[in-house]
Amino acid sequence: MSTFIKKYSKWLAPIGSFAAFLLLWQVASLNVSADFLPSPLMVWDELVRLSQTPVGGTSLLGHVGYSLRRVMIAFILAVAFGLPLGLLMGWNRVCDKIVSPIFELLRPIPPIAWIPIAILWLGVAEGSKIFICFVGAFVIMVLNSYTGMRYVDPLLIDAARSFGANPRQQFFNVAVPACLPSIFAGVQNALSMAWMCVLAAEMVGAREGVGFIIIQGMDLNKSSMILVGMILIGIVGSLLAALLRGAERALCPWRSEMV
Amino acid sequence: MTLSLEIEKANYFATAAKENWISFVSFLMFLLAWELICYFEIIGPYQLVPPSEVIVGFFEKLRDVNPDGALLQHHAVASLALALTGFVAAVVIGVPLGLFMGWYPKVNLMVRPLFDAIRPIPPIAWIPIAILWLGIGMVAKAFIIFLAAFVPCVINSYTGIRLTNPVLIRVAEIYGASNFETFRKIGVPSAIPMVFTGMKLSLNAAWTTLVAAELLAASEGLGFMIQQGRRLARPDVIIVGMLAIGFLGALMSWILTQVEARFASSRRLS
Amino acid sequence: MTADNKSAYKAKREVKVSVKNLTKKYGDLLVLDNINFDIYKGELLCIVGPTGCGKTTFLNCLSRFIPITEGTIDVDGVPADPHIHNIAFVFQEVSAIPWLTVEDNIRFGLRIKRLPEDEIEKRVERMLDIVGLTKYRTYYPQQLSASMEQRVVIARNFAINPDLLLMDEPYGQLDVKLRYYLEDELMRIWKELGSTVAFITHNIEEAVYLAERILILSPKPSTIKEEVIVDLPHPRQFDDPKFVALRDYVTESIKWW
Amino acid sequence: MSEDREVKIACKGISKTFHVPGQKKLLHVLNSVSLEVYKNEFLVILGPGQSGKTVLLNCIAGLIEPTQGSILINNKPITGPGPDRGMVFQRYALFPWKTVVQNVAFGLTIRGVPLKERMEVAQHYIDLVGLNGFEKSYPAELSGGMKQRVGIARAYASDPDILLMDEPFGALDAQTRYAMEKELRLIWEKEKRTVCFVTNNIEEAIYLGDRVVIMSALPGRIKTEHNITIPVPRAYTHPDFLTLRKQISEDTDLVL
Repeated sequence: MSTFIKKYSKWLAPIGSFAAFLLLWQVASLNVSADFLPSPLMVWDELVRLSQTPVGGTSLLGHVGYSLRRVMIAFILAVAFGLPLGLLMGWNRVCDKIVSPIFELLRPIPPIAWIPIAILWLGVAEGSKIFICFVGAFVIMVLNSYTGMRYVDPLLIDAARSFGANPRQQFFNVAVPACLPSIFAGVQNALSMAWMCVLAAEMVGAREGVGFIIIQGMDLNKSSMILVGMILIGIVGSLLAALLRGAERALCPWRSEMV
Repeated sequence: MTLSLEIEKANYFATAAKENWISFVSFLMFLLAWELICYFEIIGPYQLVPPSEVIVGFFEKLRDVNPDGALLQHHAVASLALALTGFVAAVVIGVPLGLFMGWYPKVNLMVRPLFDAIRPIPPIAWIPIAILWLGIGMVAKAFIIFLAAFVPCVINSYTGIRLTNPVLIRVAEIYGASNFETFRKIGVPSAIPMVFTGMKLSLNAAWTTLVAAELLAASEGLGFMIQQGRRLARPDVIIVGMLAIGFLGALMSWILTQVEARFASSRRLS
Repeated sequence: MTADNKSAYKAKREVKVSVKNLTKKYGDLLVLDNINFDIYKGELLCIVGPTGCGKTTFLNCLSRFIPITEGTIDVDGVPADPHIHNIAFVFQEVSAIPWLTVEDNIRFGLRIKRLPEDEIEKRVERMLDIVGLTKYRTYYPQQLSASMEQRVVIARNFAINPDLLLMDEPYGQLDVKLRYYLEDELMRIWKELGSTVAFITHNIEEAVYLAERILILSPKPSTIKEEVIVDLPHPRQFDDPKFVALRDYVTESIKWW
Repeated sequence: MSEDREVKIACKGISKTFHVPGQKKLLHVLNSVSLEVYKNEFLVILGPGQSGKTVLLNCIAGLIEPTQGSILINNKPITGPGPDRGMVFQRYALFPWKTVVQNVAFGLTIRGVPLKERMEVAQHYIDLVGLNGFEKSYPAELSGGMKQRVGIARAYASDPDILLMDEPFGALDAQTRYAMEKELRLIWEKEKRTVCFVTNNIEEAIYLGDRVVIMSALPGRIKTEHNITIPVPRAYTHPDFLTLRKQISEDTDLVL
């Protein structure tokens, strides 16, 4: 028995805690009226029902697809623009001086505060939602890659210089690989921020997406629909995070033992 | 002797202080570009106003309740009050819980199920169920903000205490200190830097979630103001609101950093 | 190294710590194999072994940080226990508590031992004077040099008047000239307070310079390979022929490089 | 004996002052140091912890620019770091994301040497330092002694005229240090280069050096110099070794 536990202990804890959570939820739902807190079974039935009958003209999976499409477009753009800018700002003093005043002005504004102006500029359709996710992910991407570059061990740069590496080689062969860990941290944070922003954007005004589902649930006073939406959001969010962690372990094998 | 290498790097960025004029010029260029875009109406007046009008709008908003029915200060106070109550509650409950979870495995086992269920769901996703449970009043918003601020507090206090230098734990153990005494005298003090990091993150989360909640269901607050600005096509009100949100958020973080600096310097946390 | 000078050495000494068939296994990996030795009251014992001889595991067992697989460790005839006995440990890594001043660092152990305040203050003053840090009492560890920080740790450990003071290569990373200075200072404090010290190191010359008696550990699974009495007066000269002979003898017993 | 030998490195009146960021005061680290190093000589620079010996080495490497004075290599002033000088660091400075063989071949990669040739050269020096079998490992998996062997192989592999070694064995335990000192001397006998070796350990200086230059505490300047004539391989407890050690011990400053 003990070897069994040791072998699967990595999975036992999460499964155990999930089972305990379900139990907790079941007990809580018993002594509270159903339209406040439906039991896990009722939510499961709602999930099954929703996956068959479309909500607002789109199937459940369709809604998740809409949200993911918006997140992915914004996320890829944020990494494509934010990563190089952050690395450059961290590496080159002049670039840092040019960009940081504007960046410091916009950074403290939460991405969600951009929703009104985004809708004013790009209407309620896809454009404004992708823009808000982009703003959220972009700021985080720039910040993490900038900090990563500024905290590269100067000893590694000097080691490269001692072999006659020119600035371009120092940047690409040493500085960038050295801050890969913070770049990956930035990528993971940017994706989770984008995922949060798409929810906010969809809740403020949308006819598709997981954000729409939970708002629809609220408008119809169907708590089970809201909970289905929330669980979906939690699962998809965790899957995205797990996907990126897997990518990091694959691309940075040397870190796997250390991490 | 790494002294020399760190100094060289610090000098590289420090001596650049006299190059601040570049930042000043680039900021001016940014404002100028913004002014010109509006002047030549590349983006229409109902969608963007030039910085000059934003400044005028700001002073107006301090005196004029239109169009959203309250002065800027009133909205700001309402938002700050709400965000800070949620934040303080989260710190008072979240930090000790995170510390105990990190130190005592039994506490961790007990709290883990509930905590792991809440964590993957972004705080904003809780807004609908909170409104369903608690109506659209202050209580629902305070609950959502509490949830948003609670998670980072717990995670960072938990991580902070688990990163306690094991040598220092042994220093207490070798003198015969009990587990709780080691927790109090070594665990908690060494977790403090990470606790402050957690507080900064949760302050940020609280402020962001507040804006979201006010966008969806509110009758006052900066989030409500910028939403009204959108409904009434008043970009000046929106931009003033956004800058106010940004400024207050940055101000609160700065205050927290000063508290940490004074706190750390008095306790010399390296 | 003859048998008679060992018995003569042990005859007039009282046993403070006795270790009987100490064995330690991680799973089925044997690390410590049936170790037997005594430490005498007020003795400066040095324990030296080849790199990778399980020195850290040996120390963790001695200080009760980790459970032992077999065997007993008694202090004054009672099974060793940090809650009853005054065991002190100077770790290899500098272990001054960063958020406490020099004097509060020294008070740390005394407070845990729940000593009366006036006794604590008396000892703090004495230890500050012995290690020469009275001027730096309100400094924080980061404001001191590495050697001064290590002396704070030594003062903190001697302050509790330990039954047994374990020292794990405390001067390993310091300048050589600095190490001679701190070794002489350690000798001075040890003589003045009459504590029982077990000094563990990889540096053979350091062991021969400090020790009244040396235990040589074998490679893993380590046991006591040999016992050497160093009957030279302190302070010793590293170029004194008798010192050099002893150093060569111990080096031959350990040499793997 | 030193007149007819070719001078490889010439330091003329090297001084270095740092602006310590945050504090107004200046930190004088080197005080007009003049030094000549001959071709294929194993020179050791000995000094207490804070004596500017590492800064001097970094100046020779071209990583730090001296405030005053000039440094000539083969009678030509240096303008910055260059592949003619390979450096070994106390904190290893290995690239954690590269395997052992990739680390060793780094100098050649920078110079654009084709892959096949790079790997052959790297393999030669990996065998020389006794790391065969670890080509594919990452630095994080190696012990301190093995990491420093990679550092030495990496410096040798880019075929420099000069090897600059900054307290390479400072972080190792006493016995591994003896092993590495013996190893380094053997490697150097096989592949002679001009070596500048910085250390604060007197035994190490006498065991390795053809000549030992002693620096004072901050601001560092050259105090004295000793030619080591003990035949190689040297024994730490040999009477001549011990007398020389006593002499040098008196010359070095104690920095508390």
